[in-house]
Amino acid sequence: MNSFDIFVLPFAIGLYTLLIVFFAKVFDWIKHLPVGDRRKIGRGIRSRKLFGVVKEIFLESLIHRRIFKVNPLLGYMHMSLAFGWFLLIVLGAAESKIYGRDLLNTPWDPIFFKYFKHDTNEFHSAFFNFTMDFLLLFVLSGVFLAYLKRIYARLFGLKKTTKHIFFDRLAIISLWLIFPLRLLAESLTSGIYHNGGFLTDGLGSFLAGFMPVGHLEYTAWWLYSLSVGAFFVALPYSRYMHIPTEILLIAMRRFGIKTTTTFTNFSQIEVYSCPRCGICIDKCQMTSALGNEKPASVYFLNTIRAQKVKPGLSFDCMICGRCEQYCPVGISLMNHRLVQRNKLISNGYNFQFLKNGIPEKARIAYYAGCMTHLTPSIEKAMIKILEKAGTDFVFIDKDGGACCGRPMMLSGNFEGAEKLIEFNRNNILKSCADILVTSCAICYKVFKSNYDLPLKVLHHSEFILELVKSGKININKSGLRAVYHDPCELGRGSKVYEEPRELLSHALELVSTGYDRENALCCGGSLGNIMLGYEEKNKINAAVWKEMMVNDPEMLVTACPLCKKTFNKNAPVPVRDIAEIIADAVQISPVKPNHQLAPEQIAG
Amino acid sequence: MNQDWGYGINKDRQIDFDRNDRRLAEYIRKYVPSYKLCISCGACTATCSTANLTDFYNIRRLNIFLMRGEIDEIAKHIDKCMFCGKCELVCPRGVNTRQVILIMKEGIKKIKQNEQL
Amino acid sequence: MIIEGKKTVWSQYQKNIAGDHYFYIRSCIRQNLFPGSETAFMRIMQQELGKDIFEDANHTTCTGIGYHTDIVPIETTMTVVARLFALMTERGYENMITSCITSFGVLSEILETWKEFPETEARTRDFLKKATGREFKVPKDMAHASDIIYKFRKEIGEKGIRKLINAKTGEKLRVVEHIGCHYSKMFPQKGVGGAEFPYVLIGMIEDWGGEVVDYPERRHCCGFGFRQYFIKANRGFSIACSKKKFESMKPFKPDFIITNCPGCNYFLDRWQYVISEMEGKTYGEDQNGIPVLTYEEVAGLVLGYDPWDLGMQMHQVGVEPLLDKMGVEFDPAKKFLGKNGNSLGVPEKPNVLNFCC
Amino acid sequence: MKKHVFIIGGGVAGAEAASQLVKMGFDVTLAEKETQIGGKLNQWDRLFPSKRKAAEVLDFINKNLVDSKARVLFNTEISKISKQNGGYKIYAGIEECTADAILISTGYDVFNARIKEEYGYGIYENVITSVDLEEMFRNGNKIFNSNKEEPKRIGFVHCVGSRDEKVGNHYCSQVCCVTAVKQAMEVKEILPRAEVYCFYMDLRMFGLQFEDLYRESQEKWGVNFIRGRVSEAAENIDGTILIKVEDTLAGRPLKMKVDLLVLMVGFVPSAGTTEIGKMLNLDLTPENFLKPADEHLDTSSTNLKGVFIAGTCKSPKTIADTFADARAATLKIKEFLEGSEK
Repeated sequence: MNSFDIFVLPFAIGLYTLLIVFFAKVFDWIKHLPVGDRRKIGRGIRSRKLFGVVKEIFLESLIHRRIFKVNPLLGYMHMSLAFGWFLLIVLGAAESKIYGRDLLNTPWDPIFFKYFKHDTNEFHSAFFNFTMDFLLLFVLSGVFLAYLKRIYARLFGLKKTTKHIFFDRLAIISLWLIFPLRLLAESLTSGIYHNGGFLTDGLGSFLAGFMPVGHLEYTAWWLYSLSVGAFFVALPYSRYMHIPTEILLIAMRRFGIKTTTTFTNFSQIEVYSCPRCGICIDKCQMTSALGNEKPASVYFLNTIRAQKVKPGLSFDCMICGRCEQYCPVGISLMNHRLVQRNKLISNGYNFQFLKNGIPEKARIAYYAGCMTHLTPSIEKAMIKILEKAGTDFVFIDKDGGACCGRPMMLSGNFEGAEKLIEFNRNNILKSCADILVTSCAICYKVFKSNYDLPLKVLHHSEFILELVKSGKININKSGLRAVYHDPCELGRGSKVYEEPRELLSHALELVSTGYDRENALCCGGSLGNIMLGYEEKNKINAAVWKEMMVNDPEMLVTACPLCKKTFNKNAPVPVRDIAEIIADAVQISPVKPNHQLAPEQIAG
Repeated sequence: MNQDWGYGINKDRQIDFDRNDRRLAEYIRKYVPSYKLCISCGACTATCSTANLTDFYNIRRLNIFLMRGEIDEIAKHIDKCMFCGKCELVCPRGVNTRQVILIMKEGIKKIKQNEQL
Repeated sequence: MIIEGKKTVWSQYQKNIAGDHYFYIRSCIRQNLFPGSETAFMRIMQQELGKDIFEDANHTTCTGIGYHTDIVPIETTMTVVARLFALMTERGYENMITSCITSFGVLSEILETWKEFPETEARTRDFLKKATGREFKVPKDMAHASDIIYKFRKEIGEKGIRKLINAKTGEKLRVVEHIGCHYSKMFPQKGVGGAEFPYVLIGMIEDWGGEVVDYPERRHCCGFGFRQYFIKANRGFSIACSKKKFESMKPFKPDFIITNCPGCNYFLDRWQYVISEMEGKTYGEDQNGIPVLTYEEVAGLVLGYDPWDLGMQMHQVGVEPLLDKMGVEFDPAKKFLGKNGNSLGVPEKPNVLNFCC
Repeated sequence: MKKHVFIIGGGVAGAEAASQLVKMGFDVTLAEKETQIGGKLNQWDRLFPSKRKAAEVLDFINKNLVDSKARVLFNTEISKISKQNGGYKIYAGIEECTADAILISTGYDVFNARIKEEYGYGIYENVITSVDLEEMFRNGNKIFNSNKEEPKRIGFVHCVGSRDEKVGNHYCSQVCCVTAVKQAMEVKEILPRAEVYCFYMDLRMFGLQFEDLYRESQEKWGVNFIRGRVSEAAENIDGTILIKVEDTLAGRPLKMKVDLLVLMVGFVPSAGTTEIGKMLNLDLTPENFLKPADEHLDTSSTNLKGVFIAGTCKSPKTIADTFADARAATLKIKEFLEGSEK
């Protein structure tokens, strides 16, 4: 079989360029990975984790399971393109192998197989012809949907699509052409030699009826080769780099590599794994409420990849985590934002004025947090509950204290945050408590994630629930219909979704909104966004209120003092903290106030 | 010339408005428009956790010093901010205080290194 | 500057100054710092103007320095001042003039206090009587010596042999005036021209042919301020005040500074030297400094007195360039010779500031 | 026979009261010492808070007065007033009239800024008053300093002659703060690149929209506010003004060079007010304004029966308050005159 013609060159050049560029990059990435990360790869490859890697690559890179969860049609589109093409390559390789003369055939053999091999009359060729045509149709359906998505994004559950850079456009145009051109080329060939399946042969015969297929065939194969070649050349510089990179990412993640407070090559791999699908644009409230798409994570990652990070975009993000929650690649988007902030700011701090006091000792340490001090009703409710339940507690920051460090961290000043953490940690440990309770979702997040405390850390909603469950307090249920707003730091930040709901269900009727749990909206009061002015925050909050009110609740309950304060500004119904609800609903307790309970009795 | 007099020439406490470097204030006025709205009510300082733990830190006054170009005064204290954001919540005029502080910190670093703002 | 506006203010602050028969109270520090000035004042009053002026050998301090440094209580000050009034009364005089601005301020303050609180006057009379057996009348007229020179400025100008002009170019000399704080800042009505735009020295300069320049820190204190200077640790504040004035007057290029206060004259003069030693910085042309003259010295120069007779060798900032400019003839060799022709000793040469001869 | 009301002073209060009283059916004579109606309002270019032209308001009162056909005596000063048959005899210029009631609306004068010597008004060329600045606005919005250059930095000193016991005025003149804010914005409108600084002790933005004006001045126009009373002004060699003030919010003294210093002069009772008060032996407030019979319940009558007061001869007032006060006085006069008929 003669399997060379000059038109294979664009394809071949493209493919080799791609392979050289990609592997050079991979080599560079791996080489400059932190030592610990490299060791993890070494260990991981030799472990059973590899099976997980393969499974996940199959599910995510080919099937696109996560996108299916966001929108089935969008998922199908991605699956048909990725999985369909993959199968075309696999089967095409198999087909060419069967007809091939050598053990190692050229890489273009399977691609231009039909051009070179006309007499496919064996038994298995019918199978291949049919299957390959079927797969081509499968892929083409995806391409058709991709066209459609550009015109009618809403069908795919998307309000906005990503605005692309030059290489993305080049790549997408060539990608859109590849499969129609393949169809055309194979059809024209089949029109001459009848070596195609139901699709290509059918179309070929049809075209042959009125076109000089013999003359057009050669040109079509040229165009096909050119389009594939162009796609491959553009790929490393376009979003499609995510296709090979994601495989690497999945493997590395499975081997236990994580993003840290510095920008490593693993972070770089995450950046390259972004497919710029644009799902994050819709999830971002900066887009939906303020009409400002620029800060969306997809564009932010673009600037990182292009090494053109600007302070504006870095700080114009609420760190609410909605984009990260829905990112099909699972990129640690919030971390990226903070790491870039860290690189941009001076990181100065001077906390010599913080002097450790000697707190009273108690079984339970209650830390209200800065924001709770601005909402004294929450503080009062908590004290009432703590006293009602007869607990032995100490109010660590009764007279105000140092900030928990989370806001500092959100500003990117990790070093300063570390100092605050160290200070507060010492204070907490000095109280010799077994349980640390806080009313602030922001403090809770940092206590859980960064304090590394050898004691149980509970958000007040979790703590009160335990009090209720253990019968230390009894609460009356009313018929009040309320919505529960998940604070970002408690919900997506700390994965506490059910405890507040369970606790509230003891006291009132919970009404759902379209934005519950993982999908909860940020109230707009975010400490993460440093660019937003007061009016913009208000605007975001007003938009959130609209969604909160869809089922006509009589009250909004939240579990974060900052959310409460933010919601209060535009409130059409009263806003209360979960602690206030319980404090009001608590029955006169049979427990004597002076009777002190062991923490295990209270908190299991 | 190097004789010890037992005293020197005292530095003037007066703010010399015309000589002071007010670039940073101009910069912040441009990029944080809400900064102009400060009415020096002091609510920020009253609620400030740092101000309540130190003798000198006063965010309201730092704002004033910024407007007057007293860069050294700001440099002395600005790193004490814990960034908790309470000041922003209590501000009656909606000044984005955290952004102001962030830019102040950056700006002072740049001025000290003779960089462009 | 709208001069008409200033004239309006000046016209609002004119006080009655006695024309003759004065009882003269000297300044404590001035007799040491610029002794030629008071001598010159007596000479002008008696020889040039033919006035009756008397000074009592028994007169004392007014306690101003002690009073302003919180060492002497007001009752003591009042009694000591009452004694001065008694000396005046005993000698048959009614018009008191002081050489010192602070004395003028202390006396004015006491007279005003007695007017507002007559019981303090009665008590002072009692104290004085018990302590010394003396009695007194309050002066009919109380003025500062510069008020007297101001009053007779035209006569002095007419008698004078030269004007305050650059002898070579004929241009008016540019003069900066500095009024002692205690002259009119306490009681604007007691100073010629008031507190904001005092006229007493301006009147002299204008009549003697010079040009007065107003500069932004004109009203600022020289920095003496008693407490500031007497406590060494506070001197940095004192010198900063003078420096502020020099910096402010610098662009106006003054030929000299005229003062009517012992402390101001001394500190504006000496601090120029200290600033030059500390910072290497001088004011005036060619590291010469800006000469600081008393109004008596200026009057003496106008009248053609010998600069060394006026005691101008006592200045730290050399006056020779100014004298040259004015065309005053003087013998440099005689600068540090006493009246008896013996050397007074020659001071050490400053490191930065020019030192003539 | 129609009752006759004699009004002294044809400013906003007097003119408005005249046309209202005619509408009520009284004979009215209005004596004005100048040649035109409107008094001090003639010195204004635009009014706070809406920045409407003062001329609009002047046109309104002029038209009403002309329409009412009230008798107006221009160039007329009052030399004597005596009681006569339960009414009054007024010697106005060359005329002698009798009246059943008198309304005094002799207004205010601005504080003579020269009294505040340390600011050097009348001595330093670049120190002007708010009235001078308003005149610049009226004369076509040209703002120059003494060198005929556009000022780059302009300072406004609040409370000149107000809240200052040293000059004998311990009271607040009410309208200067908002006027300063208004003028500061107008300056920025004309000279967008100029820096504007207001030196205030307290900002008394008492009117409903005044605070908005203050906010606008900061937000839109970038006007700066420094809390502290300017202690002294001096002239630099280039004729610019050096001011000293304590930045009380920084707790530090401050000095600043300005190209033009505007003194916000306060309200004092006008010479005419003082004169008429003396002539009729009317009670005065401690601030030397004419004192109403009751501070809350009867703010239009005086200690003299049949003599009424309206406008800024009573206290500093805004234009809106002056209108309201004039109308209130007319009702009181009506009540008095109709009561005396019965």
